[in-house]
Amino acid sequence: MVPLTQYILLFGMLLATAGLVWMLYLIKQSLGQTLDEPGKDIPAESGNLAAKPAWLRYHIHYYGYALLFLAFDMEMAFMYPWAVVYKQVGLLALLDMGVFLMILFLGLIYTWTQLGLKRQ
Amino acid sequence: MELLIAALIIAAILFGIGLYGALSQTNLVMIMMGIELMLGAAMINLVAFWRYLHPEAFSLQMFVLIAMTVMALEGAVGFAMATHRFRTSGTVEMEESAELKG
Amino acid sequence: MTPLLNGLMITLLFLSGVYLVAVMERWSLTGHVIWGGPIRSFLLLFAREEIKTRKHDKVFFETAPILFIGVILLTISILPFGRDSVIINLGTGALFINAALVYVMVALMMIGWATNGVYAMVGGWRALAQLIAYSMPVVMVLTATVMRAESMFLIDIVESQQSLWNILFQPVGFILFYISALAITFLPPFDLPVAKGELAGGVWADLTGARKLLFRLGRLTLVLTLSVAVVVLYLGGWMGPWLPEFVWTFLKTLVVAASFFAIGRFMPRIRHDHLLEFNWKYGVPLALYNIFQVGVVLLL
Amino acid sequence: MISVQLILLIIFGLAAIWFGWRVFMTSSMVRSAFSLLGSMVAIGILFLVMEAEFLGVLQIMMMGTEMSIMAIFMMMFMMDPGGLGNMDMSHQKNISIVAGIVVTAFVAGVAFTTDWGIFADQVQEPHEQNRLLGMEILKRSMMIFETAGVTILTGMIASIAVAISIKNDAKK
Amino acid sequence: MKYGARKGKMNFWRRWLAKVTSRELVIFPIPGADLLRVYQSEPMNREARLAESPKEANVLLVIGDLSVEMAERAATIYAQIPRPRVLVLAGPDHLSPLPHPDVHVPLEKDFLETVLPAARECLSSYSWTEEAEPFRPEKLVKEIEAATQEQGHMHDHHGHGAHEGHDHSDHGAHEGHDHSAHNHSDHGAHEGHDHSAHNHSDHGAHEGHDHSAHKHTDHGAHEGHDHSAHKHTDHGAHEGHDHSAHNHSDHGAHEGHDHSAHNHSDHGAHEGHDHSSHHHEKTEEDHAHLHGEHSNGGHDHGSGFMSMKAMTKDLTRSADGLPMEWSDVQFGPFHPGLPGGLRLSMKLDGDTVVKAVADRDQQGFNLPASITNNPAALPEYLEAVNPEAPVSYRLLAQKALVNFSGAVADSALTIPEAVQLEKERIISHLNWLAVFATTLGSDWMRDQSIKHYHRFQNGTGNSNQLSGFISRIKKMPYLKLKLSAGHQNLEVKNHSHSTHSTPEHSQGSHDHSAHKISDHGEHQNHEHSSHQHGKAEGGHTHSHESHEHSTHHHETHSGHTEHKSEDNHQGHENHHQGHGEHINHETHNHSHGINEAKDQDVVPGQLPNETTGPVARAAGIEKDQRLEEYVYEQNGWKPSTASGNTAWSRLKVRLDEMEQSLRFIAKAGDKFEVDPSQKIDIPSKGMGNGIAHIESPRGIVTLKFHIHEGKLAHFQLTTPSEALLDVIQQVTAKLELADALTAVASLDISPREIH
Repeated sequence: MVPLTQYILLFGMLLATAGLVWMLYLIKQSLGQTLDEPGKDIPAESGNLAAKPAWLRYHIHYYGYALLFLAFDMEMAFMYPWAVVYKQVGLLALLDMGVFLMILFLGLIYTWTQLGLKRQ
Repeated sequence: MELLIAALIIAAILFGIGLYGALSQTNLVMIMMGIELMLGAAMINLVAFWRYLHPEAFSLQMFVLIAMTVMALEGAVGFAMATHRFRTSGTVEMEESAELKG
Repeated sequence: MTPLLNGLMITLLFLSGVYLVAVMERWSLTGHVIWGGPIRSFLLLFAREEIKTRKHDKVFFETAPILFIGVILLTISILPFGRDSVIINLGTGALFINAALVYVMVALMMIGWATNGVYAMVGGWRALAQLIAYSMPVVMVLTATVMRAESMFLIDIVESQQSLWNILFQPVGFILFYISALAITFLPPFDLPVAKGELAGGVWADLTGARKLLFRLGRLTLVLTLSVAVVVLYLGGWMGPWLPEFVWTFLKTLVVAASFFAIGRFMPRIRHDHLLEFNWKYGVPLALYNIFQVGVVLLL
Repeated sequence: MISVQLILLIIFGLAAIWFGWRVFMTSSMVRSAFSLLGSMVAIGILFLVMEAEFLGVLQIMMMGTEMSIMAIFMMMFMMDPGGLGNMDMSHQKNISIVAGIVVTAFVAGVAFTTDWGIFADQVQEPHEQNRLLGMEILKRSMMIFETAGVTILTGMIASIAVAISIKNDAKK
Repeated sequence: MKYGARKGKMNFWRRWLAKVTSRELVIFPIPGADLLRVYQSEPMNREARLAESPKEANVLLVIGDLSVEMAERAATIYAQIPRPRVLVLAGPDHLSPLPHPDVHVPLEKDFLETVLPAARECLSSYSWTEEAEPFRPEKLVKEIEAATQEQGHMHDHHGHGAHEGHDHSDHGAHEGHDHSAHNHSDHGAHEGHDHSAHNHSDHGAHEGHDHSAHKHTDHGAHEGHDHSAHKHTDHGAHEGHDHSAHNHSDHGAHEGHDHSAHNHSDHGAHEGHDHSSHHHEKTEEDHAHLHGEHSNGGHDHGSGFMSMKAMTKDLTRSADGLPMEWSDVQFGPFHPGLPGGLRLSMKLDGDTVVKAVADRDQQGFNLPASITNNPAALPEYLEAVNPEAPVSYRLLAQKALVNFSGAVADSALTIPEAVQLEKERIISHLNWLAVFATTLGSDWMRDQSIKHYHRFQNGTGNSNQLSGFISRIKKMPYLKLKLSAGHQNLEVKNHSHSTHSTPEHSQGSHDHSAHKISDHGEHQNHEHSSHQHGKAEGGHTHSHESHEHSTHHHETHSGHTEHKSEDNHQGHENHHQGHGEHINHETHNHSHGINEAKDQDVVPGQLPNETTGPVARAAGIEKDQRLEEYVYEQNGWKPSTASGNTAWSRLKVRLDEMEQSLRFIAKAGDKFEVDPSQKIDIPSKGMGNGIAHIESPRGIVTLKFHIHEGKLAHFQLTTPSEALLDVIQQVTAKLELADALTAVASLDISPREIH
């Protein structure tokens, strides 16, 4: 199967899913509309009337991890092709990737020492 | 041939949008979004060149990987700067920080 | 065997698998095994009213359920049930699993934001914490399996376990992947985004009717998908004596899924800062060690 | 095949452009972050259309996390992240628009006028590409790859050193 | 089903759907699953299950009678349940504002048996009807309207940030007015203009207005949001009340002080609140001064550009130095992870708890006339109002009556009573464990504890299986690590506790607040202090009747002391009324005032003195009423304590206590026959006091009353849960949300005990 056909197939599946979901909604229409009542559309906050929208400035306490992740994430961009040819190349590949990973690992250690790996 | 042209045009438009964003936004994070769009456009160009001109030259794909790395690092450092600025001056607006100095 | 029959078989197995997973889930929640339960609860959700919360983000509210269930279906469509019974045999299958499953958490974040309730929003941002926590180890241990198979074709990865299953060849990798799989499916003890006792349902707290139904179905499918992934990557996929390939994949999958739910039933919920901490302080180094070990063994 | 490719290219190109435009048009911060995600995913699909499978999948995967993280930083640093009171936070609009259009026109002109030479219509299978890319990494551009490693390390150290507050360390 | 059905007529497909889905009942119990369990005799059967959020449920089950506020919240829940839905009332036949119930059953054992089929019938036959009508109680409608116009307010302020200067000026104009309820609205409006894009302040604006609107109409108005100003007065008033009841009126005043100090130190960020405090007590020149500084503030971002610095400069710095807004989130009263009816209002910084306050409903504990006229009926009454610990309360009342009538020499526990108590302890702890396991998210633990709970309730409990279960919990992986959160922030608490004893420590509480506020926190402190006095006054004026209560109490106390002559009771009595006075330190060995005096830095130092029961013992405080009882002494009984004061230690102490009780029962044998209603004759004339202490499962319950001419003149019931409410803030501060909820659930607070 030509790669392009595969991608078209995958994308088609997404569209098909959307279509099915849409049909589900359509069938659900046959059960009648939602009766609108005061308070029904307000998010459940265990009995309290949460009148305000919840969209406030939100303090994320794990941004240390997030920053580290952004940088660390790139490592596998190089790792997958490397892994494919690993056996073929042999020891050289091991050394290369060893150096590379050690370099990245230093970054992890540094973050650790800087208390980046905890709730801020 | 028209494939390559199409890809380049798309990349050009994206680059233009990114530039507009980077210039017009007053907010550090939004500016970074503009920059990321521009980088994306550049990557489209690279892939297009690889695909339609030199399919055998994988240094081009390597180049795309590097571009992606740059994008991620730009993200990391940019967010870090935003955090720092927000902690010190309570804002990530570029203009206000300018008026802070003055 | 004709491809048509193949497709039919896969579909049937898939559907029955989802149903069995639903029964298991009910067991893990209430301790009862009710064979008719899933049908009833799905119909119940279907018969309820659709409630859209006030000031909700319409775009996300509509797209998130579709994205959620869509990416899960994509993932399971590239997983091989048998040597020649895989819907789409992707050249970068091993990577594609990750790429698709990232969007599970993205969908959770979107819906958590969209409903504009506090509990849901906290759950959504917890989902991101979970994503940041597990994705690094997952990626690395997958690399190790690719190293052994010299290819990203999932079929090749299964074939590479002809001599010895990966669970024995790289046990560390298996453990990491298994835990991360639990985290991806946000089953207990990793059900942080939908925590019942803490957030009263979290990102799902404000969903009713069809959208809730979609998320529930998608979650069940997700559990099945991850079980198949564990089987394919570490338990030698379809390999096994006497029985046809489908059956082996299916049985192994059910066992893995059951183990997922069992663990969830007997463990307290993990704290999300602990999850992050453990994954980065122990998970990542262990994954590195795993790669190194596999590399050395492969060179010998 | 070519025609199909062209159609897909145009469709997803337009998608990428539209999402990219939405990024700066919405007042809800999270929306703009996720629009950027949409644009990046569209770019990844463009890679797939151009049969660079590894790059495409990689792009889709990376951007998923990166843009979500962007969303949380938006949540932290923007006032009114929900965009309920729609305020506009941009300046020097006209200059920027002009600059954008000019650059676009220039690059497009270059694209049209240049003679791109011979046009390749065949590429290797995806798995073959992966192998070749791996070889590239390990052979010719090995130094580039290691340098990338060092760069990433620098990036990590820089971002952590800047972001984690010293006051915080002192207290804990 | 007028308010519960979906609109439309039954066709075949709908009828089928209704019939199938009616077999699946998802119950949302109000006030909570723990109270529901009390009325069940076996675990929930397989066709009904409990909902985690109202959007998931299709049966709303109200157990017993509810207070006004609770009923309104229940109505909110009912409105949020998607149709088709069934409303079941167990007990009262009507609860406004809830509509007329679809199913109504008397509140008795196993009422669920009758409810389930009825609800199923309703759903299967009336899921769709033509006469379905929207359910719109005017209370709900009013609040929602208020909220929506608040939104409008917010919008036009986003539009143009330029006219802040103007707002300040007319805020200045406002200041000439009198400082009455009108002042609230003024302060609110001013706040709203001050940080225009600042959701909190807009909230403030809304509340101010809303309060001034609702205050005179109905007093249920200020539930649903916490307006700082009300909170202070309420707190001041309530604390004053509380502690004057301990016949230490000035001490009560101090309480009032440092509590308002607390609230302020947390609110210190939003200057608006401080202004409101000025409106209350400050004089004109302060106004002028403040007005000046504010017009400056108006000027420097009067540039028409929406300045974000202006937003963030007033925000508090979090631990990592980021200026963040705090969101007000409510947990409870109907939260699956908390004891039913307990309402926590939290201030969250992201997902970290800045401040958690459990609100007590203010209506107090008033006996019906039938009881006051006939004190002999007290045991049955108390038994009925506390369904979770009936035995303790019945015994308590009986002991007190015996003590009053002086018929028996001493009112010590007999062995059968002790066995009953221990059984109840096991049952209550198991019920708590079920709630706690829900919070933890371990379904197995929850189901097991429910199973054992029902067995022991029915008297068919198997002690070996229970101890096996307990040991498995202790060995559960990761549990200890998860529950040991909260060690890191102990030292913060020591000031705020020590303010209980001496006035000058209020300074201490200030520094404690100052490091929470940002740089300009210090100059606010003075305003705080001057402010608190005003608040304390408010507290006094609010608690007049409580003063005469306390005077009453003085004489009862004296009368009691000549009436009874045993020393340990005397010492204990002191220890329990006037904490902070020093007699009890000598007389009473087990008073943890000693431990506290000895080592300030250890964990017990931060628990308020009134804390008793497992929570106190989990902090290493060996404080247990059973030590006074001869029955326990004789078979060498020692209270089981743990150190650490974390959720884990509380869990461990309760588990140990269950095993202890099992052993006690096994030793004493439970072949006894006690009639629950032993009649105590009350002399129709003459006056005197009755007092009794019982170690209930949650801690020491104290009952004091004064009987005059055969009538109950003064009645005071001190329950452990009331003391535990003050612990909440200390065990949750600075914790992550999940840990905070776990900690609160581990306290085992029973809202039925809070008056």
